[in-house]
Amino acid sequence: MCLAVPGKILQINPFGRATVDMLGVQREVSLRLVPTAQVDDYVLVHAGFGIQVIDPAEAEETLRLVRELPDLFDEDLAQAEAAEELSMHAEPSLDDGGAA
Amino acid sequence: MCLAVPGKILQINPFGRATVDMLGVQREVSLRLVPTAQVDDYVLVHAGFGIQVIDPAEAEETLRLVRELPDLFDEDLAQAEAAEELSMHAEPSLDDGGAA
Amino acid sequence: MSDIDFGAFRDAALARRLIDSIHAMAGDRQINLMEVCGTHTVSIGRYGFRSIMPAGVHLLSGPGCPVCVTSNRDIDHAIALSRLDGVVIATFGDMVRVPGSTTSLSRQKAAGRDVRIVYSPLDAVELAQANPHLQVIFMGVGFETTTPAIAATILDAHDRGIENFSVFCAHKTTPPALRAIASDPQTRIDGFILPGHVSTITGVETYRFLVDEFSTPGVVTGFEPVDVLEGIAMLVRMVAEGAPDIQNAYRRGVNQGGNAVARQLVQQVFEPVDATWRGLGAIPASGLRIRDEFAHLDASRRFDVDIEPTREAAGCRCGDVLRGVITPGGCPLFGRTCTPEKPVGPCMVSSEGSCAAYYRYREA
Amino acid sequence: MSDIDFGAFRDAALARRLIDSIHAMAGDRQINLMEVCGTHTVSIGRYGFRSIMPAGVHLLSGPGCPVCVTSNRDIDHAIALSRLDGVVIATFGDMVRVPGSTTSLSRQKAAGRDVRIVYSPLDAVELAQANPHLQVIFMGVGFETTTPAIAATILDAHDRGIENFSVFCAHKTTPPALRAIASDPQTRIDGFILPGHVSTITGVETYRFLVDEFSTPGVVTGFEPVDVLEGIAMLVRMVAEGAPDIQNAYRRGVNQGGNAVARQLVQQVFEPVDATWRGLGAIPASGLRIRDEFAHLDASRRFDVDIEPTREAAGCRCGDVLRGVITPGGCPLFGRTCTPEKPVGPCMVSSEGSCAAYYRYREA
Amino acid sequence: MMKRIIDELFLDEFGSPELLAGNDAGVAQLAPTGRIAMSTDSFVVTPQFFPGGNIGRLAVCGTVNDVATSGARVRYLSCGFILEEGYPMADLRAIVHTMAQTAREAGVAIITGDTKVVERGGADGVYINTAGVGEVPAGVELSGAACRPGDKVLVSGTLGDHGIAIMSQREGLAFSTAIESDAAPLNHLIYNVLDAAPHARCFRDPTRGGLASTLNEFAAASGVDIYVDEDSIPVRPEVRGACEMLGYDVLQVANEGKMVAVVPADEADAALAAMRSSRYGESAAIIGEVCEAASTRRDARPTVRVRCGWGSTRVLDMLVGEQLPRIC
Amino acid sequence: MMKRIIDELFLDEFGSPELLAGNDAGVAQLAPTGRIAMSTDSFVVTPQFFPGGNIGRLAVCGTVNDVATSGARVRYLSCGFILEEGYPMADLRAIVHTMAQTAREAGVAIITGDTKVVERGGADGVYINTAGVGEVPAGVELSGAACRPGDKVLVSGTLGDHGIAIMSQREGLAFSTAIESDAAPLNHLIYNVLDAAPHARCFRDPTRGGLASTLNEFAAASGVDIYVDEDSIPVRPEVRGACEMLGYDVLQVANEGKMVAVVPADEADAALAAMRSSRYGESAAIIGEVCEAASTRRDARPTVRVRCGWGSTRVLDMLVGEQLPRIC
Ligand code: SF4
Ligand code: SF4
Ligand SMILES: [Mg+2]
Ligand SMILES: [Mg+2]
Ligand SMILES: [Mg+2]
Ligand SMILES: [Mg+2]
Ligand SMILES: [Mg+2]
Ligand SMILES: [Mg+2]
Ligand SMILES: [Mg+2]
Ligand SMILES: [Mg+2]
Ligand SMILES: [Mg+2]
Ligand SMILES: [Mg+2]
Repeated sequence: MCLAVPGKILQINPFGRATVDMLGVQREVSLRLVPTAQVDDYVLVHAGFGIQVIDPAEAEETLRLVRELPDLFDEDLAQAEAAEELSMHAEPSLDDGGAA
Repeated sequence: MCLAVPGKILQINPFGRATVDMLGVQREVSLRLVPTAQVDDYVLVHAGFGIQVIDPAEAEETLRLVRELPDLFDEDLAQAEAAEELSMHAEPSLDDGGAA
Repeated sequence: MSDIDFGAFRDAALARRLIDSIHAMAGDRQINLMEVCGTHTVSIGRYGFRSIMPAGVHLLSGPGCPVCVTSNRDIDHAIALSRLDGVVIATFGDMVRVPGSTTSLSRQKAAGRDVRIVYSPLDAVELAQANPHLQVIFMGVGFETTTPAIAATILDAHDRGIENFSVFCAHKTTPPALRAIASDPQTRIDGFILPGHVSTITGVETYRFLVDEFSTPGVVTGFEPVDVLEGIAMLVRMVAEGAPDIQNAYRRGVNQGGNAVARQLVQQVFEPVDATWRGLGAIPASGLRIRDEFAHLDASRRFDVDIEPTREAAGCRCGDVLRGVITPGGCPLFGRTCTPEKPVGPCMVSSEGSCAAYYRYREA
Repeated sequence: MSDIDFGAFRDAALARRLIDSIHAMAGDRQINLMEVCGTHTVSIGRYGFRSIMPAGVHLLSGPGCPVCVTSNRDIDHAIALSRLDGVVIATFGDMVRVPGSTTSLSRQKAAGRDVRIVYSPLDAVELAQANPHLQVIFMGVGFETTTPAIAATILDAHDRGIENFSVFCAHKTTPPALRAIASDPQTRIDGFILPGHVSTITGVETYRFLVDEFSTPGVVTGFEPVDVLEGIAMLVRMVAEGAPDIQNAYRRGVNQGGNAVARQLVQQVFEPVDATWRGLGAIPASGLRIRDEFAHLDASRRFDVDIEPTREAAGCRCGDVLRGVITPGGCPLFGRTCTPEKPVGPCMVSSEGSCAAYYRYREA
Repeated sequence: MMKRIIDELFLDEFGSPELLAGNDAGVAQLAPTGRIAMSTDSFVVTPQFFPGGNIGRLAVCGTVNDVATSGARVRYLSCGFILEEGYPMADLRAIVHTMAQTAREAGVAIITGDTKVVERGGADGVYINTAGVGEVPAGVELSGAACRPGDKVLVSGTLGDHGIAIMSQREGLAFSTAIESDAAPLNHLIYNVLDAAPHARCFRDPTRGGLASTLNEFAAASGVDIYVDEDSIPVRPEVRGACEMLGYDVLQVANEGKMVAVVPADEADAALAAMRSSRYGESAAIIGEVCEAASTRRDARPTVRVRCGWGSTRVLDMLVGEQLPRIC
Repeated sequence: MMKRIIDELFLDEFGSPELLAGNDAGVAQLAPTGRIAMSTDSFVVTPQFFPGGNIGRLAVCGTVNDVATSGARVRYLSCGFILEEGYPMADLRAIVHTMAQTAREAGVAIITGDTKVVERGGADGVYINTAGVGEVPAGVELSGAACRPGDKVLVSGTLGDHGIAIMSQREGLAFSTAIESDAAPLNHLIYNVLDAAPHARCFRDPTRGGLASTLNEFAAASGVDIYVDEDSIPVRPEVRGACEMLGYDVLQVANEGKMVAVVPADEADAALAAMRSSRYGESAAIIGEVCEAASTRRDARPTVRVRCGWGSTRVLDMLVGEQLPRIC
């Protein structure tokens, strides 16, 4: 449920609306749910409404945590694994019809 | 104005209507204006209404009068005339724009 | 009841006898005959009779195309009705193409209005019954032949209490128009080919005034080749003999006294009213109005609409054509800016219209 | 304000680090994780994550597709509204294809009803303003993410006095459904992937009861590959460590406290009501109803319609799928009589529906 | 799903190897004359089913006949459907079945196709476009511009049947009659006439606008006048009756299974015999002739005239706009 | 009258001698290879004008591209218009002008045509059908059934441009973007690839249903699996953005100026270079390969899979029904 995409506020319009750019796509969006949003802020846009101002520091922090994970990955091994997964996938273990 | 075609009454229907054959075309027609019309009568049909029962004797009488006219007609002469009429027609005498 | 030999009325040999007799009787005389009825105009065109008349016999077309004589005001009124939400205009075929002041019903249809063509007013009533959420307005045009059918339809809708049907009435009566033409100083008509099916209703004596007041003969006749030619022959004979009379060449379809049942219905539903004819102007008591008793079936009283200001087509000489003052070729627009593809005036629209018939059969 | 590097959340190298870490932590454990949100279901399918999980980590789909959990009764009600003359139903894309008891909005559309797809409820209001002669009914479905937008729209229409707009409300709230699943004896969920955008509104603490009452961990996360994988990694770690908690892997889009402005608007316009969920049955206080103050904007009160008798699709096990009791492949109809081309149940309709996602990504 | 069912229906019914190959274009064999003839028409008739046929038969016959007028051996058709959402599948099946049957009758293969479904109200049920190709035999050079004074005009049968059959189904006009649409593939009739009258000038199917339009097109293209004798034109009595009732000129009414041919005078009898011995040509007739354009006329455009039995003539014009019933 | 004005417009704009001859079929010259390719499509797009083109450009490109996928030299088009009464003549003029321009660009001639005007509400403005023919050079045998394990899959440029450009104009979704439809005639691009990769297996334009449908068609026809690498598929950022906003899979979005080609591995680089040096092929890429069908799978139907950068795979299915925006 609830597809929302980040959009950058290009300009604030009358009636609490704003023009927002979502990866090159512009649309008018209501800021009624994010009254403090400013031009150049990124907001999460859902069904024509901004629902949250995105926090760039938190974004960076999340990425930093992931980047600090050890890199266990071996390219060749991974491909072999993927191929194996694939044939496993042909008879998936969940296919018994029950999850529990 | 007032296209009407002869139609033969095939059957009388409820509500003062009749099924009429007009040269092979059938349609339901109102007899409200010709209440005395009977099956097998020919009626003049206009806009879905019979407007007159056609009198066969009068039809025959009209034809008889015409048939008794002298036959002045000569086939070859007539064709020559027709051709002549045609070229006259190219510059019709009424083309002056006034009838009187 | 024996079958009638209708085919004989198209018999070429009989037609030729009549043509010869017309030539013989006409000699070099200049004779202007006017066919009053648009259906005669079409017949004469389709049978090519103008091409085979004696040089002096001219067949002129009169005010007998109901589409042609309908005033711009009436067309604009119907168009205004068509613009109402939920309204369907039902009418006869040619009516939809006639231009009013600025548009036509068919252009309204192209713009999304609901305009339908019916063969009979009865079909319009059926349309109303099949579509109870729509208001069906039948636009009635036509002369004495048609008005009894409309009267019967109105009575029928009244008796059955049909609530979503009404009639917009633009009907006219023939004799006042004939009188206007006969008395017009600009026209010189030597004889009238009188309308067959109008006479079916009115009877023949209605036209007696042409002889009595204008010393002009008239022949009621039908629409088959033999009928039309016999009517012409009888007129030419009367002109040649100087013995004007009102005669009936269409006895199989026209009783001397007409159809009294039909006239009684018209009487019951309609009352005379002054009417405006395109080309002829206002003629007293030449139109019909639905009586008050049936006012609820009168679309012009039931629906209040704004009608656009009336504008006549600049340069169109339909009026002169309808009065026989000019033939269509005398109109400077004929065949140039005015063609059946893009008619300027109504006479170019209806296939019965003089201008259209002349254009079609290249007779201008 | 500096630009955010959204692209990094799709970075393959980062994703691989997370996948490796999941494998390392999961070992041979059997772990059932349920993604509650349909958008997570779609992401997991599109990124092919099931193909690359450790053999024991099972990703199950929960009741988070609003289209899927809408009851037949509500769909039938919307269909009945669509049959009213002059009514337009506006709704989100997938909603139109969901079958009710006997038909769907899209089949109604094919039969001539006016059903339109909009991106935003604001577009539905604009539609109403552009078509004053039509009644526009917006069918609202969705969870906490969507309801504030609907609330704002209703307030807006109310303030502006728009008379031809109303909302048919089939909205639901997430926590009661989560509780129903967590307490269902037939399901065994080891951790919940919690809905990112619902949490944007509700905040994170709403889910604390999962830990407190069921000792089940949950992670709120976003929808990019790195987001989803990080959520899974955090859950696997908590399962492996036996330390359940509610954590937030989507801090850039979800404040701990959620969006209070949005919740206040919902509060103002809606009140809780018992609601029927497809598959889960009636759940107390799990739906929203428009408050009496705005009754004139509530289509279910404004239009009185006959709703057809409710009939459930025979054999459809959507309910069990939504509760995680079976995966779609466990439904005997899956891929046989039930396909996205001809869906039997709603889970096959929406691209977020578990059955559709499994079919599409061939994961049954 | 609808789309897949429809695709399967087409494969089932049309079943040409070219179509079954399932590529975006059908690849097929033509006699390598190096000259092809190609024609297209869209069919939008309402109602889609009418006495004597349905829109599918029209769609095949119309294009087969148009291609055949060039003298080409008609080989392949393409077929594009535009369907209104909600159109009954049973009706579509019937239409497609008729198309397949008619294509077999004509000896042509439908080798490529397309289907679009538009929203309710975006079409009136179903519209069908067909395009056709055939190879033109060496030496065959037919053209409406090739008519010469002295040539004879033939028509392959009774006029007006199709137009009146359709009209009888129209709301607001309803009448009943035994008249059926004449829709028929006439390519073999043309081949036969070409064998018998190798110097034939041109063929044309008098569809919309009827004989009147076809002859006016010939007259204009060739710069000639054309005369037809009204009494020689075959017309069914019921068609005549319907035309009288509605105020139509039968010479302007549409046909879908008739061919007009212009041939040199000395091949006219052979052409007539070839028509009469062809299927769909039993009532063929010689109806007129080509004349020098009457250059003395003020209005110099080439003209078609009808001669009536009593010696008069009238001009026969093209149909302008739609034929509307004339009542009053 | 409308009809005559339209006829004149077509003659003016299209102006091929075959059309100007005014007969019911256009007669034209083909290289006498004896093999022709034929295809047809109807175009019913709403709106008729959109960023980057109009329905007329689609109508020419669509059929040119379909015919060209057979390897045929595309020569001739037919063109059938269905117009809604009251459609603005200025719009029609613009569309017809675009068609003429596009046909010139593609090097094809429109040699026969048809126009039908339907009642108001009988069409959504204008629908256009085109059918096309071309001659297939000797030895060229392309087919979607010819893909072999090891073959490479190429696409001629960025995906999704057309579908998103259209979507941006739809009522109820209105958004704005710089994306334009990619509609383009690709016949010369195909000729170039065929010159460079003479053993090319097949071409197909990924129109409705996008790359997903095209590859699934190839897989099914050839009985093979196909793998594509998600990261190698060219997609404009704005198109990606619009797809995220609307919940679309860009691989299912329609294109009107892109070509998918399958070629033997050893000709793949040459084919890529040929695409890149062609007009409309600058962003071409090798995006995947053909594999043996994985017969061990329970569900044995040939399958298309997407490989993601982190090593996972997912199945890429055909689009079912219409793509609907997904919001919640
Ligand atoms: S030719 Fe046209 S403009 Fe002239 S009188 Fe006739 S209808 Fe009027
Ligand atoms: S596969 Fe179809 S029938 Fe079975 S549970 Fe899913 S939606 Fe219901
Ligand atoms: Mg109206
Ligand atoms: Mg409705
Ligand atoms: Mg054609
Ligand atoms: Mg044709
Ligand atoms: Mg033709
Ligand atoms: Mg196609
Ligand atoms: Mg095609
Ligand atoms: Mg195509
Ligand atoms: Mg294609
Ligand atoms: Mg045509």
